[in-house]
Amino acid sequence: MLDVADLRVSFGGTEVVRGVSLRISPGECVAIVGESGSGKSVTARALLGLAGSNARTSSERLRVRGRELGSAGEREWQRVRARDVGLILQDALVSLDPLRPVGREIEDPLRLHERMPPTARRARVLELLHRVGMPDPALAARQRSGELSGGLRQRALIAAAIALDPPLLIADEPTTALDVSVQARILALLARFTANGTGLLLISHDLAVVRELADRILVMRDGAVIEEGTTAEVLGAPRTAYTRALIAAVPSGTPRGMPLSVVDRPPAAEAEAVATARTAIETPLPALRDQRPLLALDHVTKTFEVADGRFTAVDDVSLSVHRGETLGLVGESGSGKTTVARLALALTKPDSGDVVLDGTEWSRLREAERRPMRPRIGAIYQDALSSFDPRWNVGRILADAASGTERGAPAPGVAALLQQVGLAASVAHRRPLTLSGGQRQRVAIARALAASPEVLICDEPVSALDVTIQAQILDLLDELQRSRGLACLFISHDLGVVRHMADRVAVMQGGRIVEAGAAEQVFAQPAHPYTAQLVADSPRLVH
Amino acid sequence: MSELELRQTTVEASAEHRPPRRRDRLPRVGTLLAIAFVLFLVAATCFPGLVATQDPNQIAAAEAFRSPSLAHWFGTDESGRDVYSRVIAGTGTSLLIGVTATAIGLALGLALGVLASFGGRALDFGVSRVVEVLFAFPGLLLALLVIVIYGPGPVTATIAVGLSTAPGYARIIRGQLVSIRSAQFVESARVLGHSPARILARHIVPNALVPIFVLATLGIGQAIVWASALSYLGLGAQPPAAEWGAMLAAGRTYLAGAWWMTVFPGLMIVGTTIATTVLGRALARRGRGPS
Amino acid sequence: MTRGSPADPRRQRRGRTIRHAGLLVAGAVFVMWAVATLTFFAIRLIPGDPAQAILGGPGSQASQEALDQVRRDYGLDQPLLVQYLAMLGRLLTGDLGSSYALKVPVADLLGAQLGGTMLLALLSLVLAWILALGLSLWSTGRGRVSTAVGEGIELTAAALPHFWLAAVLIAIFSSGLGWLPPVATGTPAGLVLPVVTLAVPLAGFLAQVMRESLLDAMQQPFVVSARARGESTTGVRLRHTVRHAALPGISLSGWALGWLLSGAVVVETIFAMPGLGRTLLQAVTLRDIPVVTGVVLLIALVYVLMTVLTDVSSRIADPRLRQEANR
Amino acid sequence: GCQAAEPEASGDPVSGGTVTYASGDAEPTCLDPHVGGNYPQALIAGQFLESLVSRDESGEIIPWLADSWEVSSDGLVWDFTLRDGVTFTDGTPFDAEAVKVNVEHLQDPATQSSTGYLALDKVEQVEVVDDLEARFVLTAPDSALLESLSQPWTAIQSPAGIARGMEENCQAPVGTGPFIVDEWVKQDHISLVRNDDYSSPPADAAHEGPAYLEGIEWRFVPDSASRYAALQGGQVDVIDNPQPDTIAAAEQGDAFTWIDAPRPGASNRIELNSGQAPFDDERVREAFIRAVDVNDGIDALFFGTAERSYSALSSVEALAYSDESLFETDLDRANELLDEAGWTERDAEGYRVKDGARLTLRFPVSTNQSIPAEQSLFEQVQATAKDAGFEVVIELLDLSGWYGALFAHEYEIVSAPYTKVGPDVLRIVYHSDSITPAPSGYFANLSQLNDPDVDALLTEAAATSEPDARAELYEQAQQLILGGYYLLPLYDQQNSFLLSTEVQGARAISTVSTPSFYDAWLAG
Ligand SMILES: Nc1ncnc2c1ncn2[C@@H]1O[C@H](COP(=O)(O)OP(=O)(O)OP(=O)(O)O)[C@@H](O)[C@H]1O
Ligand SMILES: Nc1ncnc2c1ncn2[C@@H]1O[C@H](COP(=O)(O)OP(=O)(O)OP(=O)(O)O)[C@@H](O)[C@H]1O
Ligand SMILES: [Mg+2]
Ligand SMILES: [Mg+2]
Repeated sequence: MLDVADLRVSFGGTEVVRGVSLRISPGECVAIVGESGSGKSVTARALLGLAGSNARTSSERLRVRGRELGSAGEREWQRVRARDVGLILQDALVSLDPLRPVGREIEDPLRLHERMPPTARRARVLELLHRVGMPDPALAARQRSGELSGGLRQRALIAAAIALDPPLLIADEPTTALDVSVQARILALLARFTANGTGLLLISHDLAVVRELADRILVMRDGAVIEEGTTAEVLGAPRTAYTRALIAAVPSGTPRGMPLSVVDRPPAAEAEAVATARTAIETPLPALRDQRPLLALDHVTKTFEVADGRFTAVDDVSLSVHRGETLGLVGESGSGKTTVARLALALTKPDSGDVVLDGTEWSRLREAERRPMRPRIGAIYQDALSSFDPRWNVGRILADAASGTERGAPAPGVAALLQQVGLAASVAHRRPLTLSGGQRQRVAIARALAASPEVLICDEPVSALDVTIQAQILDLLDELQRSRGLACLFISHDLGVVRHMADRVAVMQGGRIVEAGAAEQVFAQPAHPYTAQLVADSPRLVH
Repeated sequence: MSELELRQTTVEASAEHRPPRRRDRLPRVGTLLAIAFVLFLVAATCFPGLVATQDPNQIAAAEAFRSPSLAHWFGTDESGRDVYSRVIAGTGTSLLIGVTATAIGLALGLALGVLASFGGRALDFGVSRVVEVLFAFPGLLLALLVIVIYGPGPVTATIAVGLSTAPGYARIIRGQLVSIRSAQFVESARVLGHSPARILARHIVPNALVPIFVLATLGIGQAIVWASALSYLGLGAQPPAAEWGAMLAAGRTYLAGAWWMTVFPGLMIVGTTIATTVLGRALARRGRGPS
Repeated sequence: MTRGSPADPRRQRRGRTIRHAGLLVAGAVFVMWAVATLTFFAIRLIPGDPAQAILGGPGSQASQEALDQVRRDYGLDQPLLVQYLAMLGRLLTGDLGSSYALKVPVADLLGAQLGGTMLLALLSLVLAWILALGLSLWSTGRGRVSTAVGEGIELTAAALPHFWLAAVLIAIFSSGLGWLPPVATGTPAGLVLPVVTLAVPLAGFLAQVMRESLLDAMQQPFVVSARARGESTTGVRLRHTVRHAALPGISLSGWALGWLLSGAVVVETIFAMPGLGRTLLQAVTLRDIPVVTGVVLLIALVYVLMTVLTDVSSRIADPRLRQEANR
Repeated sequence: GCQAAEPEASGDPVSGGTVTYASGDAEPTCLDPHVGGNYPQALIAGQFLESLVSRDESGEIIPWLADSWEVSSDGLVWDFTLRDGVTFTDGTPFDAEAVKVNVEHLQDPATQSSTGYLALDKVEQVEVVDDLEARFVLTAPDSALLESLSQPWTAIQSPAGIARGMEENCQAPVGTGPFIVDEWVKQDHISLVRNDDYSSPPADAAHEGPAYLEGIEWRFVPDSASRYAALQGGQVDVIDNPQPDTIAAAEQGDAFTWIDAPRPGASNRIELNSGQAPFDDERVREAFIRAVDVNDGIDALFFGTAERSYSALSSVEALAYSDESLFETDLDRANELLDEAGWTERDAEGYRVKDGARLTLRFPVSTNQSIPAEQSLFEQVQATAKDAGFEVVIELLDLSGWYGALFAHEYEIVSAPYTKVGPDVLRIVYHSDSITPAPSGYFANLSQLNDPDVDALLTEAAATSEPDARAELYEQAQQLILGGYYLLPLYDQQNSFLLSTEVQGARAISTVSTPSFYDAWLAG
């Protein structure tokens, strides 16, 4: 149905897709995986002639339903799009025009490709929305994308892509940026299409996601396919080190303490690591238990004023982090995780309850009294870039953070800090804007460490990174936490990440902590139905 | 929203939202031209004698209304004065009006903006309403009132124009300060335990100043245009001061017979506006873009 | 980015809308009061005797008795506070007082002028919109040359003083080609030049913003997404990006109207059109305080209404604004 | 004199049609010229109000609403015999009672009359002798009475109209004129319609009976370029206050007729404030006048449409006296005089200094009263005066600010027009009584000339009816005024009309040079 050979795309001299070949038959799901920037999205878009106005595309063969499109003009492409191939774009949240009702967006392909009276079109839109599992199709059709949640937007986008029942669907990262439970539902929806005979090209950087759906997997790196095979072959017996790294980087299932970014682990070491991890969990840090926690939230409640009353973002939350321990905090979007982090950092005042830092009720201090204590608690954010002053280079950022230590401890030099997080000294002269995401996050970690904190608050530190980079950052954090005996509050919506990083976990839902306990225990035998649902929805490499 | 805010959005849009492109790193041809023009203006301001060819106020009634020639590059005006020399002589005055008016607007806007953004909720509400009220007097209206009260003249015109731009600046500066104050990098400085004074000095002020400065470069040309409207209404610069707006206004009467009397001062105003705007945008790109 | 709200979204939205509307109305009332107060006291600063102005200005040789009589008649001998309260009281009943110079009620005088000025301003606004949209659609995203040309046109247009543009237009279209009348004769043809004069510089401003938002919109993923559905590039421009380009224009319209009313002072003088701008200029020269106050209040009212209107229409055009918490 | 369009050139007058008149003067705030009394009011009032007498081109007073008049030998009683059978356009008959009511209206402070009030300040009362016989009783002889009564500011209105009250009468005064005010749309236009029952043309009119034109649309077009463009485009038929360059251009072609009608009364001149330093010293005054060169400027700026004046009076005034020799430019003489007067030093910028004070002349200019060419001329005055070491500071002010500066005596030189029929204007402008401001602060003697001899001559002339003696007295007064270097005459008060050649028979009335469309008709 789709038959591509030697597809090449270049932008102004640099080739970003280099000789990709692939075939998809009806009902088959082919997945492309690979790290960020490997050319997955460009490949997908090139299949519809949408690589971009500045792109040069060539191919030996580019057949959709047997029709050669290698030299198709814009008009021909327009006929192919949506009718023969449906495309679900990577940026689901911004792929719908925020100013147009969703129904109109879905209607577009019907209007453009089919002669249909408007009433029939509208009926069909409702039917499509129903098919993708929209709770209230009539309402959704009238709403605009901004009024829909991420999951619903993704459904609307899928509805638009399948409006003409195209025999082939291309889904580019259809679940990135979605909560696990939503992700599970979207994947299930896609699975239904393949079951009905639609061919599916699924693109993701996350092998765990792909595993559930794909019949065959193509691994891309630097624009070229470096490995190809059935799902079982690729995941079970990866041939290239790169693929093995991708597999290793998936945190879920990799026990606490085992590095994610080391590729060819000797089996012995693996077993050993697992063993240590087990012991660590089974003996739940008795020594630490007796000590008083370094950071504790004690029945903390935080409400915000909204248009019609007050909204409780954090509801009677108690948690504690001990020295040398990592507490994981998971929960869906909006459950109050960031608010907890801000409370812990005393950036916002609780309505009731206390935040205690090393015995001091520090949420009650005045800011001036609190300031000398601030260096004891560091923070790392999801969006590292916006946490840097845009005018400063890395050296200045780090020096500034280090000189802020008012405790007199000799500030570690910039070079040493960079070295600690595995960055070259030359990075000091660059501005964060010019760094890659992984590098930025390393700088953020270096900055947090500059003041030699005892507690580290990490709010989604890896959510914006792709798996391989994520693996490196997680390893770095883990190592630093252990070597420095830091207490760490680790926030993430990704169960796998939390499971890998945390000694204990707390699960948040709607501002409350619904379950807490040792990580392995919570994930293995969830007590609360919400946790159970989360665990069930979370994709894994192995069952 | 005001014209300034509009400029603000364009500055930000051109600086921020677009990914840095390769050609943004090199000064464009336009930017170079703009720099050259501004340098010329500066030369004309500081050393008018070097650039001009004749005494701008030398009257020669018999030489009136000469069209452009080698002797008079831009022709002569109704009193036989050399238009080119007057345009050059007017550079200083016009730029002074533009710069001063902008500075006044900016200073007032800064005061109001700082009050609003650092003075707590009540003050913020109060100042915002004041700004709203000032906005309800459209530019020329405010200027007219000021002029009626304090009499016409270049100083009043400048103050009037400055005043009428102040609410726009105030709103932008407030927004700028508020957004910087709540920016994540300010928060992370707080988390590091830095004092408010240090945060203000190292983060908030420098980050607010650059865009405000850029904005100011954009306001200069517009201030000259407004001041020229006042000159047309007979409320601006006083004779024989060679000021572009006043020349434009004076020459307008003879447009049919002596186009050169308005076209050249007009070109200078347009040129200055374009050059400052282009420079402002280039500055904005540099301020945010890769180093 | 917004996400699913925790409370019932619709109820919350209605609450927000009501609260927002309340704030808008309260703000409008406050602004009107403040403008009235400010104008009242600012006008006291104007040198010159109001009684004099009533008696035909400083050139007249009015007698002392006449001056005293007028002061009594107009309550100018009362303490300032009493005069102020009296003015507020009269304003509440819609009474703007009587013109010093023309001896007719200000409300009647301005009522007759308002229509013409508003017509002029609104037509200019519409034309500026059309020009700006046309220019930015034509010149954006079609290569460097057209972008440079477009930006050049915008900047030049925005730097044109009204009085000069008017003179050039008259020289070309009236004196030169004889196509259009140089004075507003009350016919549609007479409106063309004034409207163009006002619209062109404004279009320069609007086009600058529209270009940016257009560029912004054209780089949004939803554009690719629309094309993936089979939409042509023209279709994308017409059905998607135009709206985005228009948004900042809408929210600028309140400011633009104020700007146009400023320009109307000049344009109405040049094209000899009856209107608020000319009335204001004349009243200022004659120190006709009630008329000045009336015009100021009227313009403030128009501005306030326009702000409300643009706020509402922005919210209609851009649902994202409706979701945002109140400023 | 004035250059009327040649009526015989294009055949016989035809009736019908409307003329559109575009005025560059300010829009009046009241159409009743009794109220206040300025030139814009006079311009339009001449279309619907008429005076007791008029003046012909030679300056002779001729009958209008009054058929004849007689003055008593002591000059204190004037008997006017009125024209019979005239009615106001509201049907009220025109009679002696009406004349009496009008004079009382003018003299009532509530009317807020200024110009008319001053013109009749010697009239004590009007007695109704019979229906057609009105007797003016004066407090002192007034040789200018007829000239005063010829002005539009003392025109006769319907007593019933006046009785309506000021507000209504301002909107549409009722007179006996050839046209009637139909509608006044503020800021836009005034519609005038023909008075079909018209029967009272002045003695020098070209025809009898109603006007040829059905009406006049009187528009206000303040911008001179727009006004001329509108005339070119045919949107209007007549414009006033044309720019000198457009007059010159119009003269070239034959599409327009130019009526050059300088205003009577004073010439356009720069007054030197002799009431305070430095111009309290005659040598400094003479030095200024000798230093300034305006001839080239007048040629260039007025494109040959204005002629240099050397008189305090307008060239239309038969009694105007001029002396060119007093005003010859002589920079050396100017420098000499200044040195003599003690202004010997010069500062870095070349201005003369005495006792640390610069020789600065403040020159308030009213932007509402001077056209651009005039302002340019003042700049040239400024530039040439600089050569002798005078610093002239031109201050552009709006009308209120300008009067404010005069009232506060913050001026050394100033230019102010004064329009009045007859040489009596000299008394208003140069008699020392006019230095004392009215309660409103206004005073007419801006040179602050305070010379008992001048006062005596002007007072006597005003009371002398015998023409030769009167002329002699005025000539002596003018010699004193000019010889004292109190003023720098520039040119006549410019007053021009450009008419499309389709408009035939229009003329300017030789009183205050306002246009008359009674004889006008549309050709082709
Ligand atoms: N329009 C474009 N112009 C220039 N370069 C582009 C363009 N689009 C993509 N690229 C480059 O092509 C390369 C491949 O990009 P692509 O978006 O296909 O990566 P990806 O594998 O989808 O990554 P991710 O997982 O982050 O989505 C990148 O280096 C990117 O910078
Ligand atoms: N300043 C605020 N004013 C009003 N509501 C707020 C504020 N800050 C947070 N909230 C609300 O509180 C709730 C919890 O927010 P929070 O950011 O803590 O969630 P989160 O779990 O971190 O979500 P995510 O995974 O999306 O980051 C959300 O509904 C949010 O809208
Ligand atoms: Mg991608
Ligand atoms: Mg969060």
